[in-house]
Amino acid sequence: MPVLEMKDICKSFFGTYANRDVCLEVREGEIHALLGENGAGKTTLMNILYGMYQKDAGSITIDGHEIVFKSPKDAIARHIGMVHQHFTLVPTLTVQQNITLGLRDSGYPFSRERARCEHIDRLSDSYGLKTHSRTLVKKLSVGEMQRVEILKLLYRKAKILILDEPTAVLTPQESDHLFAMFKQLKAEGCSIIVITHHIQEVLDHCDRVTVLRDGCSISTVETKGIDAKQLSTMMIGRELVPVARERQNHHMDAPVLELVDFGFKRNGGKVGSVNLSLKQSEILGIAGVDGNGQKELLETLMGLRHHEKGKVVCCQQDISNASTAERRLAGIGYISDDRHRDSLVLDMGIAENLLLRPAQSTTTTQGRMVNKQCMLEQATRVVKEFSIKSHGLQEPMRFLSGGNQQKLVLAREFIGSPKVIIAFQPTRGLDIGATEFVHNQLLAMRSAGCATLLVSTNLEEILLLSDRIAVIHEGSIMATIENKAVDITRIGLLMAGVKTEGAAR
Amino acid sequence: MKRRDDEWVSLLVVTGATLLVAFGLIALVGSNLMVAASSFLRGIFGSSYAMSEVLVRATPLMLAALGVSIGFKTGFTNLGAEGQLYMGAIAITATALVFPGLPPIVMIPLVILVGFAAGGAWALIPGFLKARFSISEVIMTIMLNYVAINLVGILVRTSLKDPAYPYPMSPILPESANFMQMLPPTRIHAGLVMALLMVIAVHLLVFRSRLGFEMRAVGLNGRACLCSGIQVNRATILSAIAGGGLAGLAGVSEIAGLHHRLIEGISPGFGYVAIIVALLGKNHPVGIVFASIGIAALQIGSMAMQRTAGVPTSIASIVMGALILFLVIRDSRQSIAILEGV
Amino acid sequence: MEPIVVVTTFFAASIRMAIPLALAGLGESISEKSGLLNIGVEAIMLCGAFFSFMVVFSTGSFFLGILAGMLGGLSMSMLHAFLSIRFKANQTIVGLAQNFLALGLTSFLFLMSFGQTTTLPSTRVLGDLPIPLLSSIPFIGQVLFSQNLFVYLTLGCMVLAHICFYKTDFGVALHAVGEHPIAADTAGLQVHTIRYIAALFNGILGGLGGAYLTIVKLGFFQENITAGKGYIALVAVILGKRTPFGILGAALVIGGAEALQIRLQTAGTGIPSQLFAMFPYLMTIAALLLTIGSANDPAALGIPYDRDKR
Amino acid sequence: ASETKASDSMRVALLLSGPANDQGWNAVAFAGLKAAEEKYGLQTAYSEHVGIADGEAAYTDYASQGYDLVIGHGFQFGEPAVRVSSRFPNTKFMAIESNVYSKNAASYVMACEEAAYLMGMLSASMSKSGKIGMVGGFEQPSIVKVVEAYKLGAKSVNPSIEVFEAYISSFTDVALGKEAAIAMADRGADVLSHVANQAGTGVIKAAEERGLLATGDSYDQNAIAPGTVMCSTIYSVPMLVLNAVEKVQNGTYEGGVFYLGMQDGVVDIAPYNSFDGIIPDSVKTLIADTRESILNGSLKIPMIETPTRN
Ligand SMILES: Nc1ncnc2c1ncn2[C@@H]1O[C@H](COP(=O)(O)OP(=O)(O)OP(=O)(O)O)[C@@H](O)[C@H]1O
Ligand SMILES: Nc1ncnc2c1ncn2[C@@H]1O[C@H](COP(=O)(O)OP(=O)(O)OP(=O)(O)O)[C@@H](O)[C@H]1O
Ligand SMILES: [Mg+2]
Ligand SMILES: [Mg+2]
Repeated sequence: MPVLEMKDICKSFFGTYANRDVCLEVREGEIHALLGENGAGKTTLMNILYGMYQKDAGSITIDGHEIVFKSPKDAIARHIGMVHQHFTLVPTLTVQQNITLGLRDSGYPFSRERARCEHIDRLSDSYGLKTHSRTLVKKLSVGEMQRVEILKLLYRKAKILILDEPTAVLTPQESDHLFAMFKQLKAEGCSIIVITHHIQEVLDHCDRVTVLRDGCSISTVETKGIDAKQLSTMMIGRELVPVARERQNHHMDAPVLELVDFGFKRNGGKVGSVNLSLKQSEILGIAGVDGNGQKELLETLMGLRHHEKGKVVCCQQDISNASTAERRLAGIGYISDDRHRDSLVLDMGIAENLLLRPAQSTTTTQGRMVNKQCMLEQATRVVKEFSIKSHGLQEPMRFLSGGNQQKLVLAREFIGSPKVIIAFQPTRGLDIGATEFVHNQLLAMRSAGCATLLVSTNLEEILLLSDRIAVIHEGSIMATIENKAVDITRIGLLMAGVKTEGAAR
Repeated sequence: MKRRDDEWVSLLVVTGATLLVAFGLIALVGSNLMVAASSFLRGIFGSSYAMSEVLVRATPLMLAALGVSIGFKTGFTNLGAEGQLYMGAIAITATALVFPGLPPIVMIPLVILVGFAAGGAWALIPGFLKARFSISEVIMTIMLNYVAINLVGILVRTSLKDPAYPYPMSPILPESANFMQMLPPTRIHAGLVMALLMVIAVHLLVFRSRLGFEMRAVGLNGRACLCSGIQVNRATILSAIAGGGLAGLAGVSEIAGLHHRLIEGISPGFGYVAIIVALLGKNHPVGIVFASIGIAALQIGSMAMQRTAGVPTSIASIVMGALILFLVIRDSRQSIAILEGV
Repeated sequence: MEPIVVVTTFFAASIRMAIPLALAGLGESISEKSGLLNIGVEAIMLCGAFFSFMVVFSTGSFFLGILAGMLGGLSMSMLHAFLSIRFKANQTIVGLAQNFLALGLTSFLFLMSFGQTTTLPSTRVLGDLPIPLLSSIPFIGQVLFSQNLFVYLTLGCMVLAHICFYKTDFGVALHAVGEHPIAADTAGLQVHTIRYIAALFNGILGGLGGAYLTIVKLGFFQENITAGKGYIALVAVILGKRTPFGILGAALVIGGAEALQIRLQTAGTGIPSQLFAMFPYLMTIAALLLTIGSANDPAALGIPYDRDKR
Repeated sequence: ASETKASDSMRVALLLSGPANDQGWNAVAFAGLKAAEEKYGLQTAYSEHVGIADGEAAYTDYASQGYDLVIGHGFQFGEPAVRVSSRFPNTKFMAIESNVYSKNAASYVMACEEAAYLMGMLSASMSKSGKIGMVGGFEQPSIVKVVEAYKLGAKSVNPSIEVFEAYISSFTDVALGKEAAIAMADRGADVLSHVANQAGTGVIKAAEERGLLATGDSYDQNAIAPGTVMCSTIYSVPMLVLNAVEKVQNGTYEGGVFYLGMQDGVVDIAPYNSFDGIIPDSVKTLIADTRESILNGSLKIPMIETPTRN
């Protein structure tokens, strides 16, 4: 008997269906994958199960009893737990406070910090989820936050665990570790629902998979006896064309971007330091486990954090102490890893979001006024070129899917034909179709002569796109290697901080 | 179409509810309902003078509310329009008294400029402190209101005092600093024209100009602007200055158009009511025109009601509070659903 | 006059001035911690002041009066919470509108009850309640332990609030709801319920602050008796960074500035009185400048929580 | 525009800057209007809370409704009266305590200083500590002249008397008024006086609470604290209104600044009430004699309108 059965679930927002007659059945002790394009309705379905959204129609049965959840509180009481894609942790509370938030254990209403911390430590030991229960969540890396989210479920004794794109922020090793832990939970009788865009993960680790498309459930299949091709066809209705990186030969000698002894402050006060140089038509990939200073490095490079020491030269121009605007004007484009926070004004439309760049670099401004005509023409062009799906140029970005939002960010950064693109996790959270598009665009820019600094925790992506690969660990570059016949184990070791012989520059 | 109908239905419901409150209270004090209602309407529409008074009162409200709205767009919560208005009033007084001989053609632009600058400078203080040191502008602006009001008190007793009289007020300003009376005997003056021009200017600034775009973007997502190379602090500070300047113009307009001298208490809380006007007008210049006229009419009408029907002003205060609450309820998305459900 | 007496009376005066600010400020800080920004503290205090006076006037019972003050404050804070939560209204507009509403309502009801009169309806005031032994400690005894019930009540509330904020699950929940309501919701907290509870405290404490004015300090009610103290309480909240003792400190600074300016004025100087009137505000600005770089507004302050909207 | 009086009774309107029940300046005017209405069969109307911005509109509205006499109670109503007066030649305008006039608009100034002088004498005579206090509202001529005359009166009795003075920059902040009085009491003042309207009530309450003596202002304020208020100044607005009404009726109302004092029955002091037996006869005689000299013109109390800080 399935532990969970969702039948004919319907949910619409403002008249359009997010879920239409979706069915999902999860058995006890299985890892069940949920697959689908951006906007297919995966998150919506899980939010309904977790009591965040109220379904319009359909029924949910758990252990044979039909249930109605008014809020997550009810779901938690029935031992359901969910880790959202955008973590739901309070940054200004400690790990322990976040994990025990809303619980009433012994001693209520007083917080029994010590007992709770001990309990958390026991849990984290037995599942290999290393944390410090007394640190503030805002000091944690993304990976650590995810561990806290999972501990939150375990602390609450969840029997059905839902994870929305948990691997999007993890390195392959971390992902493997995560799935290993799922297997342990599975053995203890838990059921796990995982949303993911990585088909390989589904095939490697999951027992069954349900595919959603356009709000409808296409089918549920066993992962044994199905291959990646079949799955992606089920998901996007076509076959995926693998991205190919051709060799580029016109590398100029003079570097376009050069970081000399470039220092940046990391969280916790440690100072990282790197030397890097980028040539025209080159993609330099920086691989590394999340939280090794990538974010700080890039934000300092963009002038968003205090410049510590060293020099940044872009096209023979020293921009070490330049403002963000000046750096952008010098020809640097920036794709942040958090598009909602750093890249988009969600309440503005497509057209206006394209204006989000230094005033001097826009072509749609005449004098001090914005040329509306020009602005709309530009937006129309971009929407067409990047095939952005929307309900009009003025539709707030909020209502676009993540994939389409990301396309717009790319489009904007590419408009001014930048000399350098800094791309930080450019495909995080995107479905395979959108990912394919982004990769193609980055390669197109490369062909056009643009130098790209690609920072990603996704090693596959790095290997696929980069001409050279640098590995970052604890704020410094361990080694830089040409991307020909690279030794994956060596990169793995470098990422873990183990230096090996033969590191070439 | 249905949507439009709902708007009207809900507006009717709001009007009805407000009237119910008003009539209930008036009946409680034992005033005659018909007299009260007719005097309210007469106070607003009764004569061309009455109607002009509504516009006279709407003028400073409009200017100050425009100022407040610019701040709100950038996320600068400017509760200091009252103080900025008084700074504008001080500025025009001082300027006109220092250069009494200037011809109007020089004087008028000068006092407008100086008034704008004074209001802007007063708002620059919290604007700068917010942008540079992230000090709460909410408190800062409230505190600066008190400071400005007391500053007026000091000035009209010292350097700007009329030496001919013992009263705490400035001398009458030279004629050249007076705004034109447009339709005598009504008190409508050129300040109204200035306010309407400012509506257009603010509309252009906020919705057409590059700077206005930056201001709105900063208000909606400052972090994204920072990452995009938009000068966030510049936008914040400029919006503070522009907003304060507009409130300063409200002070200029009151002095140059009505009082012709600086005296304490020229603003019966215009700066605070302006916040409500801005919010009711949805921070949109055109919305503000209607909201300021509406609120002015409400105030003028209830004062007339007090004069004729003896209805206490406290009822006007209650009705104003209630009306705003009803409007707020109406505006919330859910309430439309509720009204539909009923 | 002996210096020690000057200092004692000054501190006693500062405390008297600080009590209503501290009580109302504490209430507002609870509300703000939960994410509800209520600019209408003035309204809460005014209703507290009015209803407590009316009940003491007609029943003579301070107990009932204090209760009525709390209920008066509650009526305003719960209205604000209801409109902010149920209707997701703009919290600033609601607060400002309530200030108009309460000013009108209390003046109106006062007029209805007593008419236009030149005889001031007044009551006894709650007397001082020196604490045995403690009150005989030199200086401290005079300043702290020879006061009225409300002073002890305020101190008690501060201690309780401190414990509640930093030692209990409710404090953590309050913080979570104001900082990240989605996180609180997914963790199983009832965001709206907690906000209503916060508004409840805001009303009770603000109502007490108002009641202090009428039934402890003055013994009568008059139109607009709070005269802007609600706005100053908002200042104390920010200055005190929403911590109970911070707010108490801020209230003492503001109250102390007020007490000081009056004392300086009676000492007879040639300075214009408006400069003295400005003094407390200038002090506040100065104090605010000292908080440079430590803005700590709850992230969700003033933003309605809507599950369906991400 | 208005026609000539159709009805038999005269119509008089009054503009007040604050609430009619402020226990002071406005209350006394309102009471005066009501008394005049009863006595002379007038038809009356009044407006509260008329700010400077609204004065002109209020005058205009009453005038266009055909009121015969429109009175603005406060100096700030002078200018608007003059400005409106030319448009309504058939209406008479009046501003109290102002100094401007036109053909049909007059300023009536009450010689409040005469009563205040007597209050100063009484306070100084009754003070045991040699220190008395005076709390003013705003620093403006109508208030300053009272404070200054009070000081002169006190000094005439006891040249070495110490008079504490403070302007609290508010007519409404009762709590601040009380605090100012307490500050003075803390410095040893044992008689407390005020010219602060509503806020002055706080002064009287402070005196009552401390077991000190007080004097009232504007009307007999003994009822506020019967065991505390020895005597009060009286500004008799009915007399003022009568004076004007009579002139309007017999067609002699004209522009100008008119000073009305004790001799005209407009200014006086209240009875001692329960203090009749407490105030020594010598003091009573002294005050009665001084009052007599003011009445017969042999003593002229100077009108000092800017503060002379000692
Ligand atoms: N809060 C919401 N308000 C309105 N519409 C929503 C909301 N959430 C989801 N939708 C709608 O539901 C559809 C499905 O969204 P959902 O988040 O479930 O997609 P998803 O499958 O999780 O996509 P992704 O892979 O990008 O996470 C969207 O296209 C959108 O139209
Ligand atoms: N407030 C909203 N109103 C309407 N639709 C929304 C809203 N928020 C999200 N959506 C819809 O939900 C869908 C998924 O949104 P979501 O933000 O989860 O995208 P995503 O692909 O998961 O991107 P990300 O990786 O940034 O989360 C989108 O198609 C979007 O249209
Ligand atoms: Mg999703
Ligand atoms: Mg997604």
